[in-house]
Amino acid sequence: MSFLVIEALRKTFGQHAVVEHFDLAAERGEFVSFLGPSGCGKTTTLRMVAGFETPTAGRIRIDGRDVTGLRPNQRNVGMVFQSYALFPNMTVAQNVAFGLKVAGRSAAEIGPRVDEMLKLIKLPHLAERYPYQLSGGQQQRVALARAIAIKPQILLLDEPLSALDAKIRISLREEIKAVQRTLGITTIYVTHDQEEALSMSDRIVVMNEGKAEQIGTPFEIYNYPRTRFVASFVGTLNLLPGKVIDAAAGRIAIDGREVVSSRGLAGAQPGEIRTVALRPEAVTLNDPRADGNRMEGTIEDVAFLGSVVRIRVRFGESSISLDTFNNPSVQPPERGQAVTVCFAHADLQVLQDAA
Amino acid sequence: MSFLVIEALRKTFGQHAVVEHFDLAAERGEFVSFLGPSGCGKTTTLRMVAGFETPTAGRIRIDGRDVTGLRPNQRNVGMVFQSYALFPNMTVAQNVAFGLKVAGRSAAEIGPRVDEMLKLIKLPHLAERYPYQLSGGQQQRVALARAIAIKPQILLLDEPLSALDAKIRISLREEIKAVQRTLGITTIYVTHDQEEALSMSDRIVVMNEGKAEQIGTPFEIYNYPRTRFVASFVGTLNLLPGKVIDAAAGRIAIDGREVVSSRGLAGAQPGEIRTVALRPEAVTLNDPRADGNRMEGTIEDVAFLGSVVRIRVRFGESSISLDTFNNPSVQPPERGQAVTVCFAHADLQVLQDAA
Amino acid sequence: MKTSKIGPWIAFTLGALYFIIPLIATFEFSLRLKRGEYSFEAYRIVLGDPRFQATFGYSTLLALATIVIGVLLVVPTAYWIQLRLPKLRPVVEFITLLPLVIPAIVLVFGYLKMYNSSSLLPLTSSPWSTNLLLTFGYVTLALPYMYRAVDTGLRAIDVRTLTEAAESLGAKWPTILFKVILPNVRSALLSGAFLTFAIVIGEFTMAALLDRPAFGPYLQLIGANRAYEPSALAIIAFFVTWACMGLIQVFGRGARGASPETR
Amino acid sequence: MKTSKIGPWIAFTLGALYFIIPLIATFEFSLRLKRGEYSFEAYRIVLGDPRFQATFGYSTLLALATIVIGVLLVVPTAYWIQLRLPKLRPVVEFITLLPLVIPAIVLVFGYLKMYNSSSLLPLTSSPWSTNLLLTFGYVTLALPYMYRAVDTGLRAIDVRTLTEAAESLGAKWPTILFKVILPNVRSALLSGAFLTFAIVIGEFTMAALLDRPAFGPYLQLIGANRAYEPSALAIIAFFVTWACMGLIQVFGRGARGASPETR
Repeated sequence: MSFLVIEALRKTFGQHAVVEHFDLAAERGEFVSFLGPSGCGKTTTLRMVAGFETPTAGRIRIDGRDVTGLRPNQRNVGMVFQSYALFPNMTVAQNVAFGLKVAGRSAAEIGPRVDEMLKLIKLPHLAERYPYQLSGGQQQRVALARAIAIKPQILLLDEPLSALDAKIRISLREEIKAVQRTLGITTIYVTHDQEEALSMSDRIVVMNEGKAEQIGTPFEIYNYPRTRFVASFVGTLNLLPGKVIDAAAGRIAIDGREVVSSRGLAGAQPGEIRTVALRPEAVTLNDPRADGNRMEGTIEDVAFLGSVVRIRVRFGESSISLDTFNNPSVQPPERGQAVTVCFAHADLQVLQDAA
Repeated sequence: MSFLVIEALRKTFGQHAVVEHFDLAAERGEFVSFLGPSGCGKTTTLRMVAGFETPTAGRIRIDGRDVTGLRPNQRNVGMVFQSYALFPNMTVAQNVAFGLKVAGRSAAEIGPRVDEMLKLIKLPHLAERYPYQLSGGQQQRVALARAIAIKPQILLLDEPLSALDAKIRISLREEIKAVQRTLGITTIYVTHDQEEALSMSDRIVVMNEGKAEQIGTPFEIYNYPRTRFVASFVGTLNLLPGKVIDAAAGRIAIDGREVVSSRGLAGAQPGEIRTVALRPEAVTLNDPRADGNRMEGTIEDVAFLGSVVRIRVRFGESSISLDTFNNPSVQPPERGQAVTVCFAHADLQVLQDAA
Repeated sequence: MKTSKIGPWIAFTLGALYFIIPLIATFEFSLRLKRGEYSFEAYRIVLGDPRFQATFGYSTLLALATIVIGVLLVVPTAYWIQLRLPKLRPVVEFITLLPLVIPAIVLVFGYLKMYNSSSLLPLTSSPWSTNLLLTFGYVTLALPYMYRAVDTGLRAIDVRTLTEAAESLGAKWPTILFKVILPNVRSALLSGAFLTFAIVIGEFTMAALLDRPAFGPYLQLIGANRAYEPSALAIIAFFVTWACMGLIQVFGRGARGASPETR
Repeated sequence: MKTSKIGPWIAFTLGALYFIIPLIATFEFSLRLKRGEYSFEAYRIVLGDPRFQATFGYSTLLALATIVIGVLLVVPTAYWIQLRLPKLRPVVEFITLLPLVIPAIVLVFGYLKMYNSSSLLPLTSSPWSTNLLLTFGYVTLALPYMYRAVDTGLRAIDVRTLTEAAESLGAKWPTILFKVILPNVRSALLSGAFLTFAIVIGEFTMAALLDRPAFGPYLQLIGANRAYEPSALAIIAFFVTWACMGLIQVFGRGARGASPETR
């Protein structure tokens, strides 16, 4: 049996169901993210695991023990909040020691454990500071140390990076992941940021309107989204209307230009309109070597994102975004330039639902 | 003369200089971002342009007119705030019309202008709603419409996307950019998010501790950072210690492995330690075609970021991060795998300062 | 978690009883003017008393004057403090709290010394000017409540950013104050006004010391000389204030409904 | 921008004068007991009066009792309301405002009717039990200030998340209340306590109606029968309350200095 088992979880506030039909089985040491837009129920689900909300129906088991009816202080979970929630009247060391003191550990045990935790989050020199003397990023690292000091069975993080600057967000996400991996602690991480979820998780639960739309590895979620919501929330898929020419041969016309998909057009009638999907990184520009589909268009927009340059190419009614790596010796192309976009037959997905 | 000219701007609060030696000349229609960590003075500079703060010293000229001593309501600038700042007692249409009414325009003029603005931000159907009935993203679009309805000479945006969810942030940044381009309005955009600044701006001012560290196009800032701060704040550069072997030939040893830089090692003595910099997107993995530098190491970490997979490869003491595009038909490599990293001689920069 | 909800309900119930039982006792007593039966006779007597009508009218007038002066004094001050001089806020809060802790008696002594008929401003020399003095006394007394209400209202709407937004759109001070700020603190203002009204109606010390025909001294006079009528008056006074408080709640709720925080 | 700073300073100065001039006039008058020279003779007489010492001591004791009962009543209620029953907050706020607008006279009538010597709880039948009744009256009177102070203190620290953080670390209610919540609202508590103290010291109506030897009635007695001593007493009362307010500011500032918001 899995380490954390959530079965048929449901939570309603009055008439409104915030979480419904939620099932999850996470293994010991796994890092699972709940990803979704605001109001999708991800935080409520996390709070039910923590014990702050009582489920309307369903079971939660940790390591075989049913904790559904237990109070938060009986569950042995570590919680990290978006607002840090450090105790303002205590120093960093006292904050980290709090859970150990409550558990009645001896001073001889608490001291070394606190030192160890502060070393783990790389802030041993700040032990005697008060929370208000720390930056947001430092406060959140202390909150992490405080949560894991009690050796919880499960670590829960509720949008821990949302209140921080972009740069600190990235470095802290690597640190949290490193700490989690070092300790091998089973973790649930709530976020609305797809990049956070993709880069940190072993598995992602994509949530929408209280339901888990898809559960899978980042690779699966990103490359094989099962619903249209997942496809559009995770990543930046090109979605275009295509007119079926010959279903058997996979021939389809996008804005009058014929392309081929090798991924199946089963059952489609000629002349039918279908949505085709194309990942921006699957498309190359003016690549003479590429065999496969080629379409000629005009560059409409160029967005320099850093290591990646995202280019939007327009063809009459439709447009395709494509990603290329930044090359310091070549300036990005200009808007208005005529280009040929190339992509493999295998990369053109035809979605099942009618456009 | 440039449209917006800021000369020797300085602002002190008591003893503390928040902005110093700030010079900028922006052309008509240009989109300039102020990028930097919290407390770097970027918002204070923007507020001096808006007239909310009085400079301690220096001049601000808009279209040749010295506005340094003018009150905000005499400057004809449009301002968008992080907290939206819509008037809660007015509908969307009344909010957008506010500046026009204040300017004493006739109802016959205001009506069509408000319609036009609401069409521009794609919310014409919400004209009669109140701000509290809108989502954050919608509120910020209304705030944008309100700011540009008065046809300001300059549009100022103060971290307009910081309060929004990741997904909405990206779509709204494209919308803001499109509106700005359509109207050709000179714009200053304050942000701490490098991706926002890189993707939207014609030019970026990277700020640190009250000073402009570098002013340049996103391409220049990202590929040719002038200071170590810019290099580390913008993008994710690999910085490694290298031991000079032969300065003339550009030969240098990283962790005992010899590599070659074609970008100059002038004046370095053999045996000297220098910092070498390498962009993650300049590095490829196991590329048989690549000529140039090759180093063998072990994969330490794999972060799936969506269209890009970031892989960290370890060599004894150092490690190199590299970016590859996601390929749906190939699973990302595993941690612990032995690999060869390849990069061109021209991509290895040797920084001037000693490591 | 469910068990822990009982505690506050008990506290709430005890608190409610603490106020309600004396009230019911008073009400019950006020109905006993006619021997052997419950009647509203005491109320009929009290409401028919011309002194009741006169003093209640006088106090109402003074309360309205107090509200007008208080609003004109408090709104601009609270607004400017919040906008430009946040560092002065503790000082101003301190000053607005003073009337709570300076006994009314001290204030009145000060006024009497300052404005007696031989001083530069002989405000106690005619009834009209004594009324003015009493009004100023009431303004002082109501200041803490008015200031708190307005300040809370202003804080809830991020005055600073709204002002800056209006300014950058070309608006000048009058427009900002009347079109942007006031409409958004209207309910806070009303709540402060009703509280002021209730306080002025019930005030005794100042009116008595300045010898004005207000409702408070009348209440005490009746209280000292009659048996059942004071209870009836107390109940009437209670319902007047209760109506004021009810209106505060109504307006307070209306404001909350229209503010973005409650979404 | 600089010109607009004059407005609030004028308002501030006028406000200060409004309080300070009567005070100075009172002080000046209190020094004139000896004809033709300024002296502290009035103060000597007042401070030497055994009734002053007795009533001031009595009121101080009652104030301390009021503070203790008030804290025990208000802190758990405010905490639970904030944590579990935020919907009850307007109701509780309404209740805590009642004493402001129910004239003290109504409350006391209610008490007298309820607790007279023939009732179930004959609290007015002995001095000791009347003291208890007066203390409860003072608790009622001080409730709005105590509740506001504590509630504001609790709001400033995000009670809910701190409680959840402590709970997830295994803490039980006593630990959470005494180790996490109370240390962070200590200054709010002190501020409420000092305000209560100042109010009880200056209160007149309740003490007079219940006929207890408190400082307020003594103040009125002296005021009605002497010329210069009342002014001296008013000044003393003012300084006592002023000292309380000063302590509020000190503790208030200490709290702000240690909170993350001011960084």
